[in-house]
Amino acid sequence: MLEISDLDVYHGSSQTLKGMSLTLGKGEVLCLLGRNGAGKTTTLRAIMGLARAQRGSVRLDGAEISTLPAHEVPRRGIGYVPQGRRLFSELTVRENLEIGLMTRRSPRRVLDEALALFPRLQERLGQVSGTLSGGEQQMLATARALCIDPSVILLDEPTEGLMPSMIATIRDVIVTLRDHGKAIVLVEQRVEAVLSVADRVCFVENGRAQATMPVQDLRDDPSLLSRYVGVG
Amino acid sequence: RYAQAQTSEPIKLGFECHRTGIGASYGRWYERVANAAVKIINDEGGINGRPVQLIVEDDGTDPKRGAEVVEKFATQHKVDAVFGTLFSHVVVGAAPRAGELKMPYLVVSEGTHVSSGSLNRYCFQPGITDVRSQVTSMAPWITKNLGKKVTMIFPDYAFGYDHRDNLPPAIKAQGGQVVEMIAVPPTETSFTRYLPRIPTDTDVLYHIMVGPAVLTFVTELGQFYGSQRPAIFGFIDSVEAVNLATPQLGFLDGTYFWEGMPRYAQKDQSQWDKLYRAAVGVDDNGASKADPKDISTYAHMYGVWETLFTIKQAMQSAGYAGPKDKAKFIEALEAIEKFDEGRDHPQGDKIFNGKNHQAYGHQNISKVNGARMDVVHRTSIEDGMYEVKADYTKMSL
Amino acid sequence: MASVTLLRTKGLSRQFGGLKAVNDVNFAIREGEIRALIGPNGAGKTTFVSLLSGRIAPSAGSIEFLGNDITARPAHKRVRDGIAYTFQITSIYPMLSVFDNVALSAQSALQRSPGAKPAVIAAKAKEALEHVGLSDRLRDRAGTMSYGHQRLLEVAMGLALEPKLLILDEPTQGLSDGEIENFCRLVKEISRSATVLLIEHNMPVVMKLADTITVLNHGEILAEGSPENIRANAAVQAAYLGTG
Amino acid sequence: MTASRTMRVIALHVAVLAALFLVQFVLPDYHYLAMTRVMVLAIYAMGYNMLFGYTGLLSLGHAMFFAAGLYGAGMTAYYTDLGVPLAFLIGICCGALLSLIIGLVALRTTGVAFMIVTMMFGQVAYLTITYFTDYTRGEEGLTMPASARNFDFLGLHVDLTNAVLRYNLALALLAITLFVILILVRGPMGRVLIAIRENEPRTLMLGFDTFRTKLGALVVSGTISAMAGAAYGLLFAYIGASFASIQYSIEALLFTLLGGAGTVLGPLLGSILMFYMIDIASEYTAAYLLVTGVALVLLVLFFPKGILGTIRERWLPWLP
Amino acid sequence: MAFGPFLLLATLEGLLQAAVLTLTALGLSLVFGVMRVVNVAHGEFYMLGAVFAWWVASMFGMHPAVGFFVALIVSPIIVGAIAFASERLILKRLNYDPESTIVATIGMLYIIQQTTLLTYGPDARPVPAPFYYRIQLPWFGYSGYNLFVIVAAIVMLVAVWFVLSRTRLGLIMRATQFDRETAQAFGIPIERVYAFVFAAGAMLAAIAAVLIVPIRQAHYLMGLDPLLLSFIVVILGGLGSLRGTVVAALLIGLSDGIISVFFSPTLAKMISTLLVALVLVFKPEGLFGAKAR
Ligand SMILES: Nc1ncnc2c1ncn2[C@@H]1O[C@H](COP(=O)(O)OP(=O)(O)OP(=O)(O)O)[C@@H](O)[C@H]1O
Ligand SMILES: Nc1ncnc2c1ncn2[C@@H]1O[C@H](COP(=O)(O)OP(=O)(O)OP(=O)(O)O)[C@@H](O)[C@H]1O
Ligand SMILES: [Mg+2]
Ligand SMILES: [Mg+2]
Repeated sequence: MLEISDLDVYHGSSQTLKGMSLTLGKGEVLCLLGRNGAGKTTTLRAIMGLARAQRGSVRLDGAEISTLPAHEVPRRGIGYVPQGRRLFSELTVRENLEIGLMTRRSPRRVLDEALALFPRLQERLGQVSGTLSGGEQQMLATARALCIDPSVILLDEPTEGLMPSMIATIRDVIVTLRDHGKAIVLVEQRVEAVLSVADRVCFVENGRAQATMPVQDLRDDPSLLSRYVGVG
Repeated sequence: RYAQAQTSEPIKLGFECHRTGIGASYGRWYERVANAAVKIINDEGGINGRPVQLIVEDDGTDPKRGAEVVEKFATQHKVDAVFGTLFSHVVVGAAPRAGELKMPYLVVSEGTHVSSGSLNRYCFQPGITDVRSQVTSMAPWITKNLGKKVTMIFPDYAFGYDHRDNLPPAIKAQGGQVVEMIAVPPTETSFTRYLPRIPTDTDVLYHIMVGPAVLTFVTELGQFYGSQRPAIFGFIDSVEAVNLATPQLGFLDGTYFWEGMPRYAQKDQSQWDKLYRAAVGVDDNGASKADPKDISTYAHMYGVWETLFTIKQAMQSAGYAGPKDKAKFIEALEAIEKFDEGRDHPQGDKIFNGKNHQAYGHQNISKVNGARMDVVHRTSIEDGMYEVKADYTKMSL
Repeated sequence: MASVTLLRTKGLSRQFGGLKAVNDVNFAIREGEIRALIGPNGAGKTTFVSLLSGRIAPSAGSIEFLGNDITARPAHKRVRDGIAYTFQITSIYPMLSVFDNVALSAQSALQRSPGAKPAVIAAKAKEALEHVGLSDRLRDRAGTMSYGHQRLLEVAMGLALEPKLLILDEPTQGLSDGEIENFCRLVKEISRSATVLLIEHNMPVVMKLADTITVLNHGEILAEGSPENIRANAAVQAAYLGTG
Repeated sequence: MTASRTMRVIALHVAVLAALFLVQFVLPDYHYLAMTRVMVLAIYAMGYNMLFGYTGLLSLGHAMFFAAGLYGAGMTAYYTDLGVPLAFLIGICCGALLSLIIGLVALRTTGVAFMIVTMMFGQVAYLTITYFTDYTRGEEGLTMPASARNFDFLGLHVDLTNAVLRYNLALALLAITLFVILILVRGPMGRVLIAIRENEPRTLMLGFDTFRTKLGALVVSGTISAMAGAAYGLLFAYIGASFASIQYSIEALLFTLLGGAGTVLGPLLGSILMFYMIDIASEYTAAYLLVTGVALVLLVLFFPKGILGTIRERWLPWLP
Repeated sequence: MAFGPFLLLATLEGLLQAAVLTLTALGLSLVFGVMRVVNVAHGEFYMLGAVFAWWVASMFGMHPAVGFFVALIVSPIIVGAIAFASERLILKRLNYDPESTIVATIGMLYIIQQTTLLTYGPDARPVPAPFYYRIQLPWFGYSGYNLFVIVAAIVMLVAVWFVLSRTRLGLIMRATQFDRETAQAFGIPIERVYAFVFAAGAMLAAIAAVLIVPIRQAHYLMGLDPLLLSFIVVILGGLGSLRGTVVAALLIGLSDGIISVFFSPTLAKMISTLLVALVLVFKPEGLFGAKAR
């Protein structure tokens, strides 16, 4: 349902994405792996229209979205959990979530569903989000993206800075979402975390998709890892 | 027309004008007067057979720019004299540069900076009487006709100080007393809260305000007092360029103003006033002929006219031929003793003191009568005389 | 030498409104060790080390460093004493070059020995960048680097301070597995010349590096001990590891 | 960094100063006087830039430091017979002292609060001058007596009404300022200043006493501004309250932003440009500020970091 | 005059100033809070509000009240449109960079001010008050219109407060101020929000100006004072705090009036300015600010 082909993105004179292409189907988890600076975040930003592509296309259900103004993209149903959370830090938890709801005029039900996934947030609705602990902030960032009732969700390193038990929670959430038929792009550094949730894995290197494969291949042949991301 | 001159190179006069800044209302009218006077001078063959060219530079009513403008006149435009400045701080800021550049600098500012001797030999004020003299000549009439206990409200600014320093002694000399002096910061835009400081036993309220907030001042005075008020005497500066027919000003009815030259054509209007009005384009109500809503700064701007004709007079008597004759020009100015009433001096005759470079003339006191003003008293020149200590002629040229 | 206490806190507490983020913590770290500080999100780890570094002031308790009471000492003086802190939320100079970022640290370190030449500063800065593997990006503007590289830069800035105690707040956050391996090697190396206090959620890293682990929960010390002990500790499993 | 780069920087600045020295032989009279004035104002702007451009502290009260120098020197010359050189020194000291006091108080704030607090202190300074009108003659100001226009210094007779002398005095002061600033910003202090501008909490946690550094920057900046003020009052023989008004603080900001904040030569370029923009435009229209306004908007659209700032960003990264 | 009445008058005047100041400052605070733009031209929007009020009022000269109320609607709309256009044409292209926007808004200040000078002229011109009613107190008289201004300002304030804290628009504006990019990623059209905010800020200033112009006259240089005072109020109150803005405006409005009961005016101004500055020094985040930024 999401199809990216041949994206070029420049930052000033340096080219960050060099012909990035990806496809993503309904109910699928695609995981992007790659070294620091490979261009994973930039890919997600390009999908969201936050980084402008000089060339190439991004299609959602066949419709071109790379030419839309950035604020139109989430309204088409793409939820984004940015790297580093980027909450509206002086707004309360509830207000952060309301911003999400506003985007698509989502019904209250969506909010309840999101909160059901993160009971911790339920307790802290009135707290100013900037004072939440790191883990709580990550939950809020994810919940906020869910509030727009997306069909595609982009998660940029959602487990960063989380304690092990929380990582497990996030993983469960991702699985639940997939089971609800959402399409998910997950950027992750931790390979074991990836192996347990992803359907397909895409190795990003130097601004392009070096190889894409079913996750089974990776399980079968761990040497692939060292080949693409230099991990032994 | 300029046939008899050895050269038809124009005489260049630098007009330092408040085109912008808080003095802009005055500047605009000063410029109109200057143009009218120069036109007459040129129509009559110029000065010493040479046409007069007016070069206008805006000083933004700012002393720093004022000094720069004088420099520019002296060194770039290479003018023969500079004239026109009104606001005291601009005069004081620019005067040293005029002195050092040996540039005759004729101001129309009323300030006492020229007459008190604090500037230099190149600075003159031949077109308008200084505030000290104005105040001195007003005091007897005020104490005699309005009352002996005077409260004064004045801007906490150069112009106000001339009043602050000179009114109390003048009133005292007449057996009166200044009971309260209220200095209002120059940045003030609202005055109501100063009004309670006016002592209740005040006979006369003496006010003098400049700048765009004057109308507010008068309005608020009206709100404050309603119909029970002390006698009020003001300097017209408070309502220069302001239409007296403005509803908020109804309260001024029956109060008195000092006017250098009466804004409304009087019954006994002199032919010179008539001529001057026509030349500048001012109607009998002191407004622009082109736009009756555009009120002039009539009480002051005649000074520009008279200054220009004074320049002409002095240059002619000095046989001025070019910048090398500047000393002669200065000396010719200093040699002037009086001006006769006439076309060149429509405001009236004047005495000129060559030592302190200041002219002394008649003053008018007008009463507001239903949105116009009528002169009720005209002072004699002697009323405004005081002992002059300054002597610029001792300075080198 | 290994038994010298480098830093000690007594009854250290910090409240935010009604919340006791750090509550009566008695903590000591020996010279030369690598100490890991773990605990659930929101346990108060960052708050605790912020107290140590002087970024925030304690509500109660005292801090002793090398035998001196530094509770009231301003933060920048503590840095000069040798307590360096790398931020959990990346805090670098995004508009300056990578080199300048680290050169600033080196310059600060050399404040202690005045009369330092620019050349010395440059050399120290380059050395620190070498350590973290950023030496090929000297001239890049720091803000344009990817997040992971910015984290490494942050560590390099800590290193160039030549601290006695280096506090690393979740340094591996955002690093790819490959970089983490390098990073572990780096920490080992640092620990030869400095004491390291490491906050981490990445358990493999903690297990591999730490000599001792302190577990914080609800602002209090829940457990302290060797990696094996901690892994086996039931309370820690319940509060933190989830399964174990 | 490298020696060649240092050479290039020194060469550039020497060249600029040499050019300013040489143009005096060809400048028409008016521009000669104008440049004298502009150089003094440029010193003021350079002092301002020290604080704003390098340290990132936006002050809207800098006119008070200029005025401290102006009045410190001017009042001394007007009321005492200590002599002009001493008056000049006293002016500078007034500025140094005032900036130290203001710094100790105002630097407790940061960002916009700092901007507002300095603006208010500036207003207080302005009001103080008008309050003591008996001595200062407030807005109207004072003109220097003849004794302050001629004096003997180290056996030399100095005549301040001499335009050539004034030009070269101004140039000398400019040169001194330029090199003081160059040395400061290229040295270790400069790096810390920039670090404070970019990320103050981090700089504190790197072990720098940011308060003291900022205070140092403010005092240097205030003192340079005061020197410009003292020079202005003595060279041009007028002191007045309008120099302490907020417009003059904004002027320094404008010069700096126009030329390029955080570049050594930016304020000089900005002062020259702004002066001539107004001077030339005013010959054509009373609304010359309209021209200035349009020019500012266009400039900022095409040179967002100021002229030199943008040049440095795009072409000459070594520019200090 | 006795002390009591004197104080009463100073208080009334202070309230009037505070009322107008609050509205103006609120506009500035909105722009600064949401866009992080130090809008130096804010005072000029205020001035334009007054000038257009004069213009409208002199066109509808039948009865002062008609002219005034038409001006109260038309003038802010024109000013808002001008602000909107300048945001689109200038600020947007600068990407809201803090330093560039200062230069640009100084440029705008000159452009607006000088265009007014060229067209409207240098004179101060009055707009008749919609009604004239003088309240005679035992000690002095006071204008009924002044009280109307205070009430009108309070009504406006409540309206703004409602929008900011109770509506979606308010939430959007508050979210936008922290993180532009993330706001976009949540469907907030920040460009439109910014243009709207900039126009709304200018309109608030214009409304304040229309209210005050029957008391103070329209003049092309009238923008500076409100600009400076608004900045003080915004920062003193604490960024983004509506309550703070009101309290600070009251403080500023009342302080030098009341202090001038005891000292000469210039000294009173000095003291009150110094006091307010010191409040900021010891509470840099403002009276009601969350924390220093
Ligand atoms: N705003 C920017 N300006 C210039 N270069 C940029 C910018 N943002 C990213 N880059 C460059 O683009 C490249 C890719 O960055 P990106 O953030 O997409 O990497 P990433 O794969 O997400 O890395 P990480 O795992 O560290 O988050 C990096 O080399 C970075 O330097
Ligand atoms: N300035 C503050 N105001 C209010 N509460 C705060 C503040 N700073 C931290 N807290 C609260 O204190 C608790 C401890 O926070 P801290 O950041 O120390 O946690 P942490 O252990 O570092 O968590 P994480 O692993 O998620 O980074 C949290 O509940 C947090 O919400
Ligand atoms: Mg990334
Ligand atoms: Mg933490």
